[in-house]
Amino acid sequence: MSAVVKFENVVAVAGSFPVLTGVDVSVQEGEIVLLQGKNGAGKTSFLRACAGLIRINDGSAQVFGFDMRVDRQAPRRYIGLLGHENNLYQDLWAIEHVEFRAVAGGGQKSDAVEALARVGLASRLWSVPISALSAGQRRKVAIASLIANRPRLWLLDEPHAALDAVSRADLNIILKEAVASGATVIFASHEGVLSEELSSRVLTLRGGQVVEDSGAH
Amino acid sequence: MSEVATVAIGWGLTFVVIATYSFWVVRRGRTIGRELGIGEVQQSGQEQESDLSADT
Amino acid sequence: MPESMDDSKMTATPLTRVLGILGIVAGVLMAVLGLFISPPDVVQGEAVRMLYLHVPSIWIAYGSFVLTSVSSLLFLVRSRRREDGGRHYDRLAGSAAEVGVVFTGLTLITGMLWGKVTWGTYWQWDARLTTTVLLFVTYLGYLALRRLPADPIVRGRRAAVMALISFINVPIVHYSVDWWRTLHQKASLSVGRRPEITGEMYWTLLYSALTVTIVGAWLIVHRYRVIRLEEIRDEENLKMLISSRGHERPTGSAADGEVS
Amino acid sequence: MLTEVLLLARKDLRIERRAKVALGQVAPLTLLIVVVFAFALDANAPLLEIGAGGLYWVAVLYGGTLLTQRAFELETEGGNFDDFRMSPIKAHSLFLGKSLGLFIQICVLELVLTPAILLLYEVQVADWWLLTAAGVAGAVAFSVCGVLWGVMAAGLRVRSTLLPLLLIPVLAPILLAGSRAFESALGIRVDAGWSWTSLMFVIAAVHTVVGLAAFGFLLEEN
Repeated sequence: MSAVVKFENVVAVAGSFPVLTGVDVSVQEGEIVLLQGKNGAGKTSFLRACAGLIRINDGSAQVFGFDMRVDRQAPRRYIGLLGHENNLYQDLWAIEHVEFRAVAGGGQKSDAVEALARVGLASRLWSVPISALSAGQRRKVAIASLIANRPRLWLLDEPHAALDAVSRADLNIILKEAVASGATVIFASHEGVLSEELSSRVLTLRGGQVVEDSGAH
Repeated sequence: MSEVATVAIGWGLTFVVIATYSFWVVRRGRTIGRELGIGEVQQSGQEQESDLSADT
Repeated sequence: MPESMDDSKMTATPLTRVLGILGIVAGVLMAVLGLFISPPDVVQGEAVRMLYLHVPSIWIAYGSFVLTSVSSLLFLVRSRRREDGGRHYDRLAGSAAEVGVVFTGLTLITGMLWGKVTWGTYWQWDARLTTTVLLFVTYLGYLALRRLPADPIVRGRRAAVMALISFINVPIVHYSVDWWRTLHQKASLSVGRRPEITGEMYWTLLYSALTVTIVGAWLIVHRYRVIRLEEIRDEENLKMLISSRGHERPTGSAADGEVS
Repeated sequence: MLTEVLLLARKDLRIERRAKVALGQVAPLTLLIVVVFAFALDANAPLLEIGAGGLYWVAVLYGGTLLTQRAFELETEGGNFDDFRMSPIKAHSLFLGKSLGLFIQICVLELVLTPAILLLYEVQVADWWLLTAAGVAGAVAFSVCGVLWGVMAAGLRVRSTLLPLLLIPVLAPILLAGSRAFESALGIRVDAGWSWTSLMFVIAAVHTVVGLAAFGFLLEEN
């Protein structure tokens, strides 16, 4: 097993606000890591730092072995990020959006069909503008966009939000399948039981640091 | 407007603009310097200079 | 005077203090020379005295913008190689651009007044005036971009790219405006009326250029140091924030806002 | 790379076809401007005829700035280009794809505006080829500049006010060249219409080179 994410004393600043103030953590391949903590504890920033979307000001950070202070772009092609916001084009149809994301990610249009079917979005909703979908359905479209890209590292910010009970359980199955085929998952969540059932390890963040680690090596 | 008046206005405006800008720059430096506590050190001795000089 | 000496202590060093005093003395001398001693022009009369301000101002303005572009380029090169390198180039770019904008503004004011006397109108759609006004607006935009809060390196790089693009754009603007005016010139007012600058007038102009250069340099140095001070302040604040965030109590504190 | 460019442009145009912002909002707005100019100039026919070329390009400038803003708003709605930064699409393709999408929308805008000035300002076309070439040249130059500066402002909070400030000084030469070329094409002035048109192509070329060089950088830094 190799370390997918390896952070040592990572400090990151967004604007003029220190979002990470010294994160020490290492995540191995095949782990499902749950990030816990209050709003503003640094969960989203930690995910974005893993994705190479924010600059690391101090410390050392490696993702898939790439030094994130030298090249933040290199590991991105292995990573799928699901943000707070769904990043959807409101005026496109669900299928068009997922097709676009699939092709833009280097895949095929057919991946989109598969992915939408996998998240269980009713096929009559595929050709409806995303702006006409419910919050839960939009979340599914965003998750489908991710599935279509088959990432090796899944970074999910509140993936269960807006989903109903059945879909949540279904998402957990999707993630477990992904991990079974060699992926790694890091996700932030407020949902207690469901997340803990999914995760193999829990990190608690506070003030931009990891203060508790259930699976410290 | 006579030629002389126009010339006088031009020179006057230029000097006022430069003086105002210089004053603004110096005062801004002074304000921030005081916030940082550099000012207190400065007041004690004339020969003490801000450590910024090393920077240029 | 003692009051302003005291003021300048914050961003002054002995060298710049000498430079500043030199600037003031030279400025007074320049006014005496330009306004009283040098003779009026045969063609332009008293209006020629405006040129002693106008011409050096645009020199300094152009010089500052060149300085901005060069240091922006150096900053891009340096900060790429080393993540936190070359910040002084960024500061230099910012301070030079601001001083450049001030002197471009002065060029426009003096140019318009000069035009009023010589051409009988404040504004001619003359190639140089038009280019200058566009330059003025472009660098105002640059300064606006610099003012936006962001990570210093990110902001510096963004501003540097804009400075370089703007600089590439200057010849395009100049060329098209120039061409426009030469195609449509109707018995131009400016052609053939340029005064012969010789003798005392020549020396006065040269001396004015030197004076304005001193003043410009003094301003750039001080503005540079003020930017440095601003950065130190921001860094101090940041350090404080980092340490206070690191020690947040479990119950949460004031700094517990949603930022991500 | 070409497939990526087309993919992106097609995506933007598909969104436009659904949302109809360019055709349904911006085009009518610029038409309104053309009408309002007539109010401002007291419906003075000779004056409007002389000014037709210039007023046309002022309207394009305004509409084009709005379209540029729109083109980047739809990307930043959900997050600052995060998905593009995460995807393996090259910054070059993104620059060209966005430019192509914007170019086509500006062309549509011009197609709406041209008959409007012909009818409302009572001008005659002296040279259709020149009119077409100048329109295309202006649209190319505009879209390239717009995308280059649009991405610079995209990540910033005050983009809706900052973008026009940054963009319009850069667009000024295009406005100048376009207006002169149109005046020539409309037979208002007889001079170097083709040279002005080529100047716009040169401006487009310069900004394309700069855009290709700087876009990756700008995308990453905002």
